[in-house]
Amino acid sequence: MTWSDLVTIGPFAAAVVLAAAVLVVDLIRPGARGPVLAVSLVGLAVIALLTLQTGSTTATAFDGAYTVDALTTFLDLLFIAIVAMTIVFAPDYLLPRGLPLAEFAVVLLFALTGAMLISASADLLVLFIGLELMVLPGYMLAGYHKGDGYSTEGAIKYFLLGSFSSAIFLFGLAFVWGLTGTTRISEVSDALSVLAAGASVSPGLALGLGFMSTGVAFKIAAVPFHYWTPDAYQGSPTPVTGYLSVGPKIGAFALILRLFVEALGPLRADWVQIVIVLAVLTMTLGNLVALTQTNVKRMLAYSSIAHTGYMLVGLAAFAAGRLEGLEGLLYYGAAYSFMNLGAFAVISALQKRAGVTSNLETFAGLGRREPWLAILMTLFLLSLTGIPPTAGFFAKAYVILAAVQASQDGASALGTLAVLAVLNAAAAAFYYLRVVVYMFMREPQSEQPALVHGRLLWSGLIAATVLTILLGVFPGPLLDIVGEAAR
Amino acid sequence: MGLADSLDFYLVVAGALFAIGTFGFLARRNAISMLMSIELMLNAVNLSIVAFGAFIPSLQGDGAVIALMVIAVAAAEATVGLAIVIAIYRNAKTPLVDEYDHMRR
Amino acid sequence: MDYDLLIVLIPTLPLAGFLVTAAIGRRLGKRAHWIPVGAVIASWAIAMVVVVAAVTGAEPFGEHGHGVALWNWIPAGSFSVQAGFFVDNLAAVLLIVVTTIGMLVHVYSIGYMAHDPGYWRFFAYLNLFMFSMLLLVLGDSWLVVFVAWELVGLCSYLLIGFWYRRTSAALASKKAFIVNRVGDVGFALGIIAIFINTGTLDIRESIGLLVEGAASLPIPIWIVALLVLAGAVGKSAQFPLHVWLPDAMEGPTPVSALIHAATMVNAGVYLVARANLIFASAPEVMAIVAVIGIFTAILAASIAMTQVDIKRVLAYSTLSQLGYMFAALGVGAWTAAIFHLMTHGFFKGLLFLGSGSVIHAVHEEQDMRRMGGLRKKIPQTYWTMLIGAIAISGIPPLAGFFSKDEILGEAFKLGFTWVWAIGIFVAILTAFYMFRLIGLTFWGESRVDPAVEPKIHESPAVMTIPLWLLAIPSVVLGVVLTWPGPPLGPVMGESGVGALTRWLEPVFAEGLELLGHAESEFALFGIDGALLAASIAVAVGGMVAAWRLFGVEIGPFRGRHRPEAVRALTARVPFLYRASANKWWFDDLYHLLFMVVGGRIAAAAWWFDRNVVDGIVNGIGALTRRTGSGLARVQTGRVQNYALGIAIGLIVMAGSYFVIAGR
Amino acid sequence: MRAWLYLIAAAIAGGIIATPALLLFVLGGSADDTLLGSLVVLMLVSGLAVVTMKDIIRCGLAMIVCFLALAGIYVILGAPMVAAAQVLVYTGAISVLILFAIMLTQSKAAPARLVFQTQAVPAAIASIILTVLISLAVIGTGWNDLDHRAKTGTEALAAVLFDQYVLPFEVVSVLLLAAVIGGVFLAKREDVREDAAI
Amino acid sequence: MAGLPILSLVTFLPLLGAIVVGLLPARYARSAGLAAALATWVVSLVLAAGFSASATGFSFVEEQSWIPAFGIEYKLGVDGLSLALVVLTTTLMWISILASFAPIQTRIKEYMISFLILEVGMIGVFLALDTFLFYIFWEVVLIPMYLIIGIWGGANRIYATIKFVLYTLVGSLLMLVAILATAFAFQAGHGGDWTGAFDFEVLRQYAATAGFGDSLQLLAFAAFFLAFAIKIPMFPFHTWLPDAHVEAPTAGSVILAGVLLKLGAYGFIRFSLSLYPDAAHTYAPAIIILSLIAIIYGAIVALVQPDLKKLVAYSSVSHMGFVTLGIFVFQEQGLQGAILQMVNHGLITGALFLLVGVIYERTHDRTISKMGGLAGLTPVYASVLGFFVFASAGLPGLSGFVGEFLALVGAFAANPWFAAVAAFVMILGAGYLLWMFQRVATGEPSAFLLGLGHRLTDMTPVEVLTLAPLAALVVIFGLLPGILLDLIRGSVGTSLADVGTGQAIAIDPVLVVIGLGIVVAAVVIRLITLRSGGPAVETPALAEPAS
Repeated sequence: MTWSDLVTIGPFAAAVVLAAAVLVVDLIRPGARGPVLAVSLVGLAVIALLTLQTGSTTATAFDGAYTVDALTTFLDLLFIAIVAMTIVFAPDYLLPRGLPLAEFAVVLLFALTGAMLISASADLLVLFIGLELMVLPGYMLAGYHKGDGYSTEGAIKYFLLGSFSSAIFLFGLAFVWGLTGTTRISEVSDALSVLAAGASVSPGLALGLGFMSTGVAFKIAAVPFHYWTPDAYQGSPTPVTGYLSVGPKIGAFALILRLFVEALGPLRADWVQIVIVLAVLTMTLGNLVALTQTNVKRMLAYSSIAHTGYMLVGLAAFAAGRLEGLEGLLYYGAAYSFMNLGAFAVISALQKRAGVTSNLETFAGLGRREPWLAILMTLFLLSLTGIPPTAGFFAKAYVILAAVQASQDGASALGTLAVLAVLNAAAAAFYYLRVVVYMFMREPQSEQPALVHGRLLWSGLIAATVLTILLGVFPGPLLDIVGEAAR
Repeated sequence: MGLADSLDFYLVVAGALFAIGTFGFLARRNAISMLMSIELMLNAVNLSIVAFGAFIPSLQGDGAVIALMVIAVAAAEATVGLAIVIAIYRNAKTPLVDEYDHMRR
Repeated sequence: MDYDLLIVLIPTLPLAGFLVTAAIGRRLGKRAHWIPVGAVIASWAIAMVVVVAAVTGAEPFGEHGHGVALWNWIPAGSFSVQAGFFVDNLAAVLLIVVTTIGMLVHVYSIGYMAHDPGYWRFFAYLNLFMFSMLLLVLGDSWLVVFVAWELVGLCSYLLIGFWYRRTSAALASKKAFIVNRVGDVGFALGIIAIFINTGTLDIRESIGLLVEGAASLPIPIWIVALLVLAGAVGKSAQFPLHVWLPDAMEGPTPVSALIHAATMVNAGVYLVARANLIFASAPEVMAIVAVIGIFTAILAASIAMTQVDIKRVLAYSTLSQLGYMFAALGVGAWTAAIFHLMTHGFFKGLLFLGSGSVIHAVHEEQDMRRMGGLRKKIPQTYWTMLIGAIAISGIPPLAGFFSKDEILGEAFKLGFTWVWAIGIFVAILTAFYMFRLIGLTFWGESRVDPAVEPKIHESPAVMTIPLWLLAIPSVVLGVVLTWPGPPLGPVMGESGVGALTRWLEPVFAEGLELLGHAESEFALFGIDGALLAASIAVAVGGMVAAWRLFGVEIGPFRGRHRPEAVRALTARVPFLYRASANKWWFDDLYHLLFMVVGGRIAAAAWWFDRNVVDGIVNGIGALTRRTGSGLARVQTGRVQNYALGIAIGLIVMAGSYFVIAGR
Repeated sequence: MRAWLYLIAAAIAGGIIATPALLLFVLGGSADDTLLGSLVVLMLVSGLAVVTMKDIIRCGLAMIVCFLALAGIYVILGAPMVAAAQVLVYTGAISVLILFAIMLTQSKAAPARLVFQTQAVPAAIASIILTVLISLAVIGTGWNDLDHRAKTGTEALAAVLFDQYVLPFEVVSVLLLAAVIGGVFLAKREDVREDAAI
Repeated sequence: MAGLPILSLVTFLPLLGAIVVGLLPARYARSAGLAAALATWVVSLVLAAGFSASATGFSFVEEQSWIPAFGIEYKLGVDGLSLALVVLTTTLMWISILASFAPIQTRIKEYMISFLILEVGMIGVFLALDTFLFYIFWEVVLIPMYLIIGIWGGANRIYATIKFVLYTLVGSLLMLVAILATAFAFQAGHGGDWTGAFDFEVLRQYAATAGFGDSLQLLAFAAFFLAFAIKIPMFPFHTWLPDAHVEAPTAGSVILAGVLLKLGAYGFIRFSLSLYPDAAHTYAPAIIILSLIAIIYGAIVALVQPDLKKLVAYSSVSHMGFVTLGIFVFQEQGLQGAILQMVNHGLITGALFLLVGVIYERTHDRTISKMGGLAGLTPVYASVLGFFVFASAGLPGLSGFVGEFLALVGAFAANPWFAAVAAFVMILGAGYLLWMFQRVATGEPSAFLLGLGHRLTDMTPVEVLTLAPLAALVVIFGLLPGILLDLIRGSVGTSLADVGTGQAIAIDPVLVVIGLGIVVAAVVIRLITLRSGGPAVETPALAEPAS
């Protein structure tokens, strides 16, 4: 390994160091949250700067195992933002429950390293390890409220199914290695393009594809591999849920970009059909089941499944030959992250008082008790619904546009997909707006004194709000970025 | 040529072991049994990887390395998994996973 | 003299009167009538000036009248409606009737409505009506006429329902408006058809174009004629839209006199006369007009025989007289129709105002069975009404005789013998029911409620004077308008025919040519004499018959009311009696058809809306949610189930890849 | 008394393992084949034992056997390093860990109750189908392979590891670190307030 | 006015107002809200004053690149049509805000903010010249109305408001797909250049010259149609309307009927006709049939409504049927009539809802059968009600008549039977309106009303103030429709030029038979269920049952 290698992986390395540093800080000043927050947030800022700095040029390191390009930079920044927001939202929820902040931050930072590794990996083994490095902390975070039955239940379900899917994924990966004889993504795709150019795909490869698709579909919580999502999300501590609903999901999509789009690119024609089917199932089931939920966290879990479906629409459009699909996917990822984090932040803010459930009743009359929280929540929900002028709307419009284009290129299935997507969006409006109904059109059962929320939380919420609105009203800049990242 | 020299044989064995693991994972109720099943599956994968390493020219050596990595990953998973099992056992007072069904629908 | 201004003033004065009264009338209280009455009198005076100018063919009227353009009401591209007035001799004739009777009714109302809380409101409405009616007469664009057409309907609605606390009045007013609307739909479509055909809405221009291009029109001219006729039938309450007029008697009596006898109900006749060329070029429609007219005449007359409400008798008599007019229009005797329109306007107005005076005298009692012997108590009313009765019965030399005889004579001479025959029979009935009315009301011994008896008194001068003023034309108008020679001749300009014929000659000449009706010479000792004799005979016959049954007390003639004979007679023809008494069950029929069945249909439609149209919508929603909760069942909460699901998914996935790869 | 049973069991097991080996030997397979055959059988049988036996402790022991057999196969496949790691990490670390976990989590009631999920049968069917699928795929695929196994010497391994796979190697350490930290946090007993709300 | 972006000003002034209201303490909310609305109104009048009817195309165009990646622009422009509707909006807006002073007592601040944001959306829809921008404003309208119905509505408000939103969303989202598809078709037609792909004027040109592909036209038009038809609402997509109206607060109903329903019709005229002319001609007969059904059906159903608001709501369905009828016969008169009808319906129905609100304020009841004799108790109210009842019944001389009549002329030109069927509503309309008026205003005062005693006061000056302008406009537009006709001449001309004047349309008798079949079926089913005791419905009475 050379110095240039170190420079290239700078951000990643920095993330690892930061995790360790936070650990040390906690050893020095046990239980003090000020330093932890300060160190981690400042550190994240530094990492972000590093990322921007290194990301300015594409470079590869470790003889092609690690590569930095626009996509990496975009994803890394997104991950950093997600983690930062999660850390910002966490204290208000953790402290009343006597949960330490330091370990939380550390584990989260490890997850960050994993995600960054995925986004930068040019080697399938690195990709796999990165994936594990991203999800293992996820399991722990899910069970972070270890004294709580629900939290641990969610954690073990998440863990068991997660590692099950990892095994499946790995098995598929092994077959791909066996058939291509290499782990380097570029070489894999070369070898595959040779294969694909030749006769039909060999059964072994098909098997490998099947296993890998299953594993990945599980990670992004696509139907019918979504079962873990509702339980894990509902059980986890709310800030964690917020993180789980975006971090690992985006990470998994990053994996898809590296693995399917790049490594398995030559086999597009084969896997696009699967993606279309998955998209339909995922959108529809997610929304339909969400209609019947009375617990907002669980409802948002199902809604996150539905959003996976929308992103898959973008992926399908890309696979059908439209670069806009990929751009749409990335844009959607960013928009979705911020609005969803915002929504969960509001919930965890409400749950600051330990013992408060996330059932719909909690929201009754919120418009009276805490108007600002209610208004922000409404904004996030509208954005999730896809009402302009919000980020969610533009993201949806983007993927739908891509789908429409693809359909007019001849992939008529994509047209149906687009229509299904909008019909789903309409149905989704019902359950999102139901929360609004509770907040503004129902009276609270019990008049509780309004809570005081940390300045940190507010700043985080404001950040999420601003982003949600900006991405909706002035999508221009981000469009250029994703455009850059997509190619 | 003998079995020992046929890649297919190893792969089929690996597949069988993988299937066994799957069965265990689907059928056992005890959290730890499920954990063990997963270990079986991972080992099945390892077997296939090592077999590839032995037979696919361009994977000479790589296979072994990958296998080592996978072992490490498996170890990490086991650690976390067992920790979670212990944690939930404290709350639910039972190792039987199908009784952790407070969250459903 | 600037006639344009005068013409514009004729309708605008009442309009101004309406606006002012509506605005401040409430505060004026009992003085509220000054402005409206003043306005109407002024507009009458101006109208007379204009009329004289018009009928004497002074400039700028000349032969074919003079128009005043106001503003472009609807400038919708090719569809442009010029709001404007037009006065020709026909309009002039109508002006005479409308303004004169209108003025008198206004004056009369000062007395009649004196004690009504809605005094000011009444006069406001009356003025609004005058405006609308004059607009109808003067309008020179089909659409303007249609506006007036609807406005008079509105006024009729407002005035019938004037005593809104009476549910019967409210219902009657609504009925009148809606039934009229039925006709109006036809009229509106007719107007559109005219526009589609000719591309213009100017009455004269469009008629001209229609007639010359009659052969090649997008919409056949007979359809146009029928549609216009529908409007006329509605407004003039001809069968089958006659049901609203009798109920309209719920309104105050002056209203009945003005709107439902003398002016508005004549609008239909006026419309057909205006469009005479259209009808002339659609002979089959002419026949329909005749049938409708004469049928209405006999139908209404038959009903009038047995009604006991004094105003309803007059109402049905109005129907039947309008029937005469339509019959005349149908046979092409347009002049006769307009002639009868004028005379009838006066004597029917007189009769209604008289009946109002009677009702007033016996304290709002309208049932003739509780009247009788009022001759002494209210002599002026008695005499004036007697004049009216004689006039309508067609006894020479009163006005009714001339006009009615002209209709019948023309019908006969133009070959519509059946019209003549029925007409003659109706004449008998007319004389009969009129003198039944007189007899029951004024002659014989009083059947008035003893409590009221002593308080009966003659109406004030403000009411009786109009009666007399109406009685005069009822007597002389016939002679005046038909007298060919001196002394009137010179006044009206020399010629063989009467004044009215000559006035209307330019209006109808073309139409008569189209029909090929030659102006036949009047032969006193020929066919005309015979017809004359016949009409006089039947009139007298009807009169005498009435006297025999209901008594009489005129100078030498003496007879007493013989109820038993009446009963015997009705017993002889029980069906006819019940039919007449129940107005041939038309109200019941319509109620069944439109209210009961229609209501059911509407209810069905609403049910359909809630349960089918909306049901589908809600059904989709419910279905979605049920599917959702069904799918939620998959989420059992047990990891192994999830795992199995994943495993199956894995197998399917791998399998499908095999399939895809296989291809 | 019980000891006898163990002996009988061992005998049966030995028989099961020996027969195919002998068979292969008789059929004239190479020594490798024989050894491999017996190891494979041992591995699969013990694997089955892991997922089927009632007493979870025995499951754990069976798993150790299974892993050892696998290590043997690695050796035959010419990957002694992997075999070593297998023995060290699995039998040395993971299995022991699991056994400890078993000790910690065995409530007296547990073994008494039903071992299998109600869905054992569909599970079996699923896994059989899976086996078939994999086998078909494997057999149906022409692997561009040599017909002999290549041995990977230690230095070769090291070369690859520290040349191509240096990054994953280091990352794995991070992964383990993370796992340890998280594991410790989750497993260590603390009195955190119970909070039944979600 | 040179340089000053007056369109943006008129569009976003209410937003500014909303912010101000948000910052001020609640007790100023009313006055601030009214002030903002009035200011917007004034600006819109200034705009109208500065607008020259003779100008072709759009005036005061503001163009600002927004999302260059897709050539999406912030582009506003005004022509006669949109100007008329904007002024209608601003007028109704301050009227309805004034009308909510007394009724709305809770969360007045949020109320005003919702209304002002609603105004932003509505004006934006009328002014947007970029399809994407149009869609955004279109959706912006949704949420405030959702809140207005849901928060300040009646008992069943939540059902009503959710239904309203979902129903509208289904349509509008499909419209979004259509917008994108159109834009892409344009881009594909221009070698992948997005410039102008969402610019209405450019798209118009393209449609006029090259024209979009048939399949695209058919699909896109269908999507647009769904969105607009739901908004208008056309039969059979109308069922959200009665619910929404009944539950909405008075001012909400006023805006809903007065402006929101117009958005759909506006969309038809502006986009559907100009962008997809061929498809428009293809679909026209079907749409005309639906309009005729709506006209008659709405009137018939209105006949038996027990609730004043529902009655007016169904009358809206009937009246808006004239609008769609007028549009899709593709005749000059028809289109002019449709636009006039839009404006007049806005004024008259708005007024009727205000009047219902007035009586509801006093009685807290809208059941017709409980009313009666108001003419004696509250003469002013009764006469104003009567005035608007006749205006709504299309009395000539009042504004309602001209629009309907012109639409009829257009319909007659296309096919006399269309006009014949539509004209039938003159009777039905008079029927349900006068029957309602008779039951509410005439007769002896009902016990229910007498029971209210002194609480049943006549109209207050404020209420008169809210209705007087409407009445004045109704008369003015009745006597001088030229004001409007001159204003919209240009727009009508362009739209007709784009879509091409329609020829006479022959209707396949089979369709007619089917339609009649449906009606008959409904009646039969109903009569059957009637025997099995359906809800008793008051049947109208023309006259007292004959003796």
